[in-house]
Amino acid sequence: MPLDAETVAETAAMIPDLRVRLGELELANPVVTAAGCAGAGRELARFFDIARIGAVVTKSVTVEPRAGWPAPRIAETPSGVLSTVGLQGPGIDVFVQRDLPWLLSRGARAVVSVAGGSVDEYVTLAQRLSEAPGVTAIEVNLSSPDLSRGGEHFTADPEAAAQVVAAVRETARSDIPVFAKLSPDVADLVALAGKCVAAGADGLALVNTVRGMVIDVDTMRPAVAGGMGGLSGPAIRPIAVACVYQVHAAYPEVPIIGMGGIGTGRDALEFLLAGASAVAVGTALFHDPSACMRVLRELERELIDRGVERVESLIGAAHHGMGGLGVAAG
Amino acid sequence: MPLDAETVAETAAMIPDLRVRLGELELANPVVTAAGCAGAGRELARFFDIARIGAVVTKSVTVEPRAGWPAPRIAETPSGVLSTVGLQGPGIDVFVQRDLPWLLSRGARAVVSVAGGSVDEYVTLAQRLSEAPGVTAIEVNLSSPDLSRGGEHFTADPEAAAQVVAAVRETARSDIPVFAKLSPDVADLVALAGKCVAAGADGLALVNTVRGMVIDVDTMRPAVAGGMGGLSGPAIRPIAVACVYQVHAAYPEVPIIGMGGIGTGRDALEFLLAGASAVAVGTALFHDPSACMRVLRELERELIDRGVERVESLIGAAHHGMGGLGVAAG
Amino acid sequence: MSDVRPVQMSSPVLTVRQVDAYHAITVVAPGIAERFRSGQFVAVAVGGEHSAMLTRRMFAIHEVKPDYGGTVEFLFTVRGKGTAWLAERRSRDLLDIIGPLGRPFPLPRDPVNCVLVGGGSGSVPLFPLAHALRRRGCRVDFVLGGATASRVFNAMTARRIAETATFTTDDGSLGTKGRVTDVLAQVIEEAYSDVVYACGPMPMLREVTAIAMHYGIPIQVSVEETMACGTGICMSCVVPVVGEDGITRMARACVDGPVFRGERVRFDDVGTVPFDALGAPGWKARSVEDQAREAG
Amino acid sequence: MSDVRPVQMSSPVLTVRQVDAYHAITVVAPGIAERFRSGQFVAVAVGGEHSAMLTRRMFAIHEVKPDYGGTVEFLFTVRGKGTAWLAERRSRDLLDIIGPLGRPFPLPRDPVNCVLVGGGSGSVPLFPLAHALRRRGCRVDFVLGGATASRVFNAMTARRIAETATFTTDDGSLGTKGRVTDVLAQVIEEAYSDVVYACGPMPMLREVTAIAMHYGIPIQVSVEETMACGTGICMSCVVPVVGEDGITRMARACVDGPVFRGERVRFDDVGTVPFDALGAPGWKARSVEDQAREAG
Ligand SMILES: Cc1cc2nc3c(=O)[nH]c(=O)nc-3n(C[C@H](O)[C@H](O)[C@H](O)COP(=O)(O)OP(=O)(O)OC[C@H]3O[C@@H](n4cnc5c(N)ncnc54)[C@H](O)[C@@H]3O)c2cc1C
Ligand SMILES: Cc1cc2nc3c(=O)[nH]c(=O)nc-3n(C[C@H](O)[C@H](O)[C@H](O)COP(=O)(O)OP(=O)(O)OC[C@H]3O[C@@H](n4cnc5c(N)ncnc54)[C@H](O)[C@@H]3O)c2cc1C
Ligand SMILES: Cc1cc2nc3c(=O)[nH]c(=O)nc-3n(C[C@H](O)[C@H](O)[C@H](O)COP(=O)(O)O)c2cc1C
Ligand SMILES: Cc1cc2nc3c(=O)[nH]c(=O)nc-3n(C[C@H](O)[C@H](O)[C@H](O)COP(=O)(O)O)c2cc1C
Ligand code: FES
Ligand code: FES
Repeated sequence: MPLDAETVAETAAMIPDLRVRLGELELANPVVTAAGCAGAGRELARFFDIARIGAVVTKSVTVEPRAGWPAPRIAETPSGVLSTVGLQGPGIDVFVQRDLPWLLSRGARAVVSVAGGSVDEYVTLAQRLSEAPGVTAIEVNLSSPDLSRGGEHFTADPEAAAQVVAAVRETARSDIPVFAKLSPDVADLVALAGKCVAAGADGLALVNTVRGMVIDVDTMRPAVAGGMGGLSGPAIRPIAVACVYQVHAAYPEVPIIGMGGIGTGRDALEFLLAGASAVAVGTALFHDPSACMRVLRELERELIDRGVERVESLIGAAHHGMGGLGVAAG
Repeated sequence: MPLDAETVAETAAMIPDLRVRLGELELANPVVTAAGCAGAGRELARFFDIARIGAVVTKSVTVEPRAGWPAPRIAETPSGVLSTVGLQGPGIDVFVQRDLPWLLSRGARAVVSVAGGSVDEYVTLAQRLSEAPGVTAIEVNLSSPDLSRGGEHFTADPEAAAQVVAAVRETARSDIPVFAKLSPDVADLVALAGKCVAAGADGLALVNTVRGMVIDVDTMRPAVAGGMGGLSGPAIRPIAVACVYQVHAAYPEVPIIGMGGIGTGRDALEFLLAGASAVAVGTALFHDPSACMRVLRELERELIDRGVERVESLIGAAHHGMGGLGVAAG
Repeated sequence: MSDVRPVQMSSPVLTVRQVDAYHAITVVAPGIAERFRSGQFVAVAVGGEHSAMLTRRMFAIHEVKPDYGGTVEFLFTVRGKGTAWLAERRSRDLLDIIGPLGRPFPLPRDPVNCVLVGGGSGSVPLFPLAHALRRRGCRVDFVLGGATASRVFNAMTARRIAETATFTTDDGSLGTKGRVTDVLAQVIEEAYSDVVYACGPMPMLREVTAIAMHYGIPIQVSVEETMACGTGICMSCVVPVVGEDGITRMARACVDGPVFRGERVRFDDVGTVPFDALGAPGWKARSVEDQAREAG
Repeated sequence: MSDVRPVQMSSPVLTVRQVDAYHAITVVAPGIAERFRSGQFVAVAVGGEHSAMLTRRMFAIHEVKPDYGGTVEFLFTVRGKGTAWLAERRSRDLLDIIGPLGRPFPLPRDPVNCVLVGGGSGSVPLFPLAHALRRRGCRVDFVLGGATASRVFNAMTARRIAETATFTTDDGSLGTKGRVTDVLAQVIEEAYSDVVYACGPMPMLREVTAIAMHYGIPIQVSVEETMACGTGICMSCVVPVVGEDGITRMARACVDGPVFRGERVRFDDVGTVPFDALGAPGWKARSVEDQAREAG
């Protein structure tokens, strides 16, 4: 017995369309990993099928291997963690030879995060990734110390950040989108975002960790080896949502990967409503290694409960006079 | 039977000296309330004796009465709250006639927080408070919209902030210390702090709330009427500790009232180690109206456990090569 | 602000039971029980000792009893994370609780006829009120509403205590199909009511107030505005209320209320700051006008 | 990284008991029990569903049993907020738990003589190891230490399983007054030990390694570095370890360990990044030197 049109329509309406477009980039769904919180996917693949999420965003890759900071590197804070890993990693050679092919062999989409100490290093990284097959996008981690300016982050100087973005965009293969990842610890995030877009960024990743410190009251010394660290997790979610909201308000056409404390489908929805087109799960993975899949399932459930057929219809909806844009009855 | 000298000494060592000096200002102990989280003390007096804490820092007083933002004004966030009260209050006349005398009648020390929309308003407030008897100190809330510059906070422009501080310092009676209260959402907190000190601030209060936003995923609208709000509570503690640490490192001689997520004696200790000479309890009071007294008791316990005789010996100790400065054996 | 000092305590859960669609928790809390007056509420900490939830959850006190030195019962439905956590509590668990909070229902001096109007969980504080009124010899009539029969709180008890008990449900599964305000006028007329007490959602309170004012009888409403502290310090629970001096102020529902005289609440302006409220943009203008009038 | 997939589950607590100075919790966790090999650990979420504590707490698995499809026992002392919360769990509570995690102790193919050295709670993983070794026909000798007698974990069981069991305490309340390293050499000599397994604090592991190397016998150590995730993604638990290629890397204790060959761990440099570690400032220089040597 063929189903009547109404039943077909109802059934289809039950399975929301999760595809999202970030400029030229189309993802099967909006949930990705946050850089540095998922390695290159190998550890998480023991807990869920990494091909089923939108993409794996890798730990920031550097030109040379990096040893990072000594332990202790992490301290727990209320609903957050403070960390100073210091970009430990094997360098671009090993990444391209070992990690990238492995990711692709698993059917995952690979967004590769890159970090350099100079414009030249970023250019080298963009070059190497353009030669390697299968890179879905490049995320430029700009919260990396600029060695030419005494180790200040690139984001501290919008001109320096824009220079990096421009160089990466020029070097990278034209079919590889470039996202600029920014930290909220800047004088004027909207202005910085604007500079990065003007310099050629195809999209933005917001936000990196927030500067913080924990002092161990027993040793009376800072709790992580780096002294200052980066705060992440649900504690910073309101800060991150504010950043996404403000930048989306200023540049509604620029795709944003939103992150900062996402741990549930409702959290993901909050970022989509604020204006993010994709959402990254970071610190939550430390607590629950399957968090990406759970967030995806929960998000789908939230959409079904609201009768939303296309996740894209919700992007930025908190900005609209009416909250219900694109939402079917219910 | 008279106690022998050793027993007397031991007993004395068991009760740490909690007095702290912030420049000319001496407080019986370092625990005070955070502005705007304790009204003018009346509500908390139902839960503990407000004369027993270092001081009551009042809700920011304005020249005219203010109605504030409409409801909803508060949203819960992980280990924090986001709020937009909008400085609701009765204005300086009622404060001086009703609230200040009441505070003094209870034997409390009154640190009066002031907020204005222009330099003139701050001057008026400083004048009125200098005429009123019994003001222990003035805290200048600089995270208030500057009406002459389109409502940007005074802290957004270090010159504007310094101008306010200078005007208040000039106007206020010379025996009333003036503290400048700063928000962490600034381009360069250390520079701003320096400007305020140069302009005559006798000390600093760090930090005010952090800009954030919560979107209600059911209504799809910002959860507080103001849209953006101020994030406070334990969630921001690492951010606040970092601010206190950095400013104390730059200006070790400037007294700091530290705050941001303090809810236990250990939290208070963390701020003292970072360089605060006094600590304010804010959001924790919403959860536990006796939090100030509990923090004070717990802090005393922490000092006893560490064999610390004078709380002042710990101020800034996390900066010293040796964490144990001034700490007796044990 | 009530002059009765509230207390904060760690109270053991005595019993957990289900009443209609509601979870009912009784805690041992002598200090709260002995101070309680009807209309007051408790503020409960949720999520346990290591909770990421900082704001307290408010619940009207349903009943206090002298057992175990004093017990307090409150009722709730699961609305969010806090009430979901509360619904999992078992007897002997400890709850961190503050109470009694808020301005209670004022009681009439004389044995008058009172109609008590409740919507959903808003009916809860009307039960201790009904008992208090009965003790004073008042006549009590109940008008209780809810979405469905199971949401109409404690219909059996209402029938037992009151002279009459009228029920309304949205779906007609109990009593009249419709809302409490559809039947209130008739009850007032038949019972010769002298005063109205109401608790429930703002739109209901607004209509109940209009009806009471139509009959020219006093109306006391208990409002539920979003609250975070319950003790008056966070300034989050504001409602525009007209004072005795005719000036509208943003009153705190937790300490200035939750019970207000109905005609004083500017229901049309709830969720806003009225232009002429004390300290709002239009207030200055108004007070200048007043001065001008006085001077003139 | 072990090739056995760990599982994450919500496990009911079966029993809670006290073993010497330790709290012992047994959970029903079939998936973890069946995969377990000695030396592995579990990562436990703490504070409940609404917890402000995000990082997991790691505990060595003490014992697995086939009951109820598979149970897992771990032991702990209260050190901070997380373990304080765990100590309050009761039977039937649910624990969110991941395991088995980490590289297990490698077992010898032949029935050799093994000495197992444990300090404090570090003794825990040595018990399942002892059983596994005994099943392979190995001789097992225990050397267990602690601050006081009650901190020496499971002395009775150690005596029962092992050929010999030697105890040390800081205060002399059990066995020899002193540290495990004071008696280890003698045990090795008397037992003709072929291999050493050790678990405990870093300074102890360092000395045990030195002794084993002195006797030229293999040494496997299990380290406890501060961990946050236990699954290898947060990069917090690093220890400088020399690889087979002679290069020092910042190895993750949770997936590359916690069991390492003792002589590979650069104990003197724990808590630092050695100058010549892969990617450290001095590494480049060294590799250039190597290239020069190779070229020359
Ligand atoms: C004076 C007063 C008495 C109340 N009495 C009862 C009662 O007897 N029975 C009952 O079922 N409910 C009552 N409520 C409503 C009850 O407080 C909320 O349902 C509860 O706080 C929801 O918490 P949650 O964590 O489940 O929801 P969430 O939505 O997760 O709560 C988030 C925040 O919003 C606040 N909040 C959410 N809804 C409300 C609301 N309707 N009113 C006030 N604050 C809210 C919470 O306190 C919390 O701070 C009363 C509210 C007030 C103000
Ligand atoms: C592989 C491994 C196995 C362990 N096995 C046992 C065991 O069998 N029995 C036992 O009693 N303890 C064991 N520990 C130590 C145990 O994990 C800590 O005592 C516990 O995490 C402390 O948590 P807390 O919340 O009480 O302390 P807190 O100090 O509040 O913890 C704060 C943070 O530091 C981490 N942390 C603190 N101390 C340690 C430590 N010594 N090692 C690792 N992380 C730490 C916590 O995981 C948490 O993230 C083991 C640790 C590791 C790494
Ligand atoms: C341990 C750790 C390591 C991180 N490493 C990187 C990194 O290599 N590159 C990067 O761009 N961001 C890095 N981040 C930032 C995250 O990608 C993310 O922006 C931030 O943690 C906020 O998201 P969350 O709250 O979900 O973790 C790291 C974060 C953490 C906690
Ligand atoms: C509801 C609320 C109202 C506040 N009002 C003021 C105020 O009037 N003036 C001011 O200087 N700070 C105000 N603050 C900021 C606090 O004084 C404090 O700086 C901040 O909340 C951080 O401390 P906490 O985490 O302990 O709350 C307010 C904070 C909150 C949450
Ligand atoms: S709830 Fe905090 S003032 Fe009313
Ligand atoms: S604990 Fe996270 S990598 Fe080892």
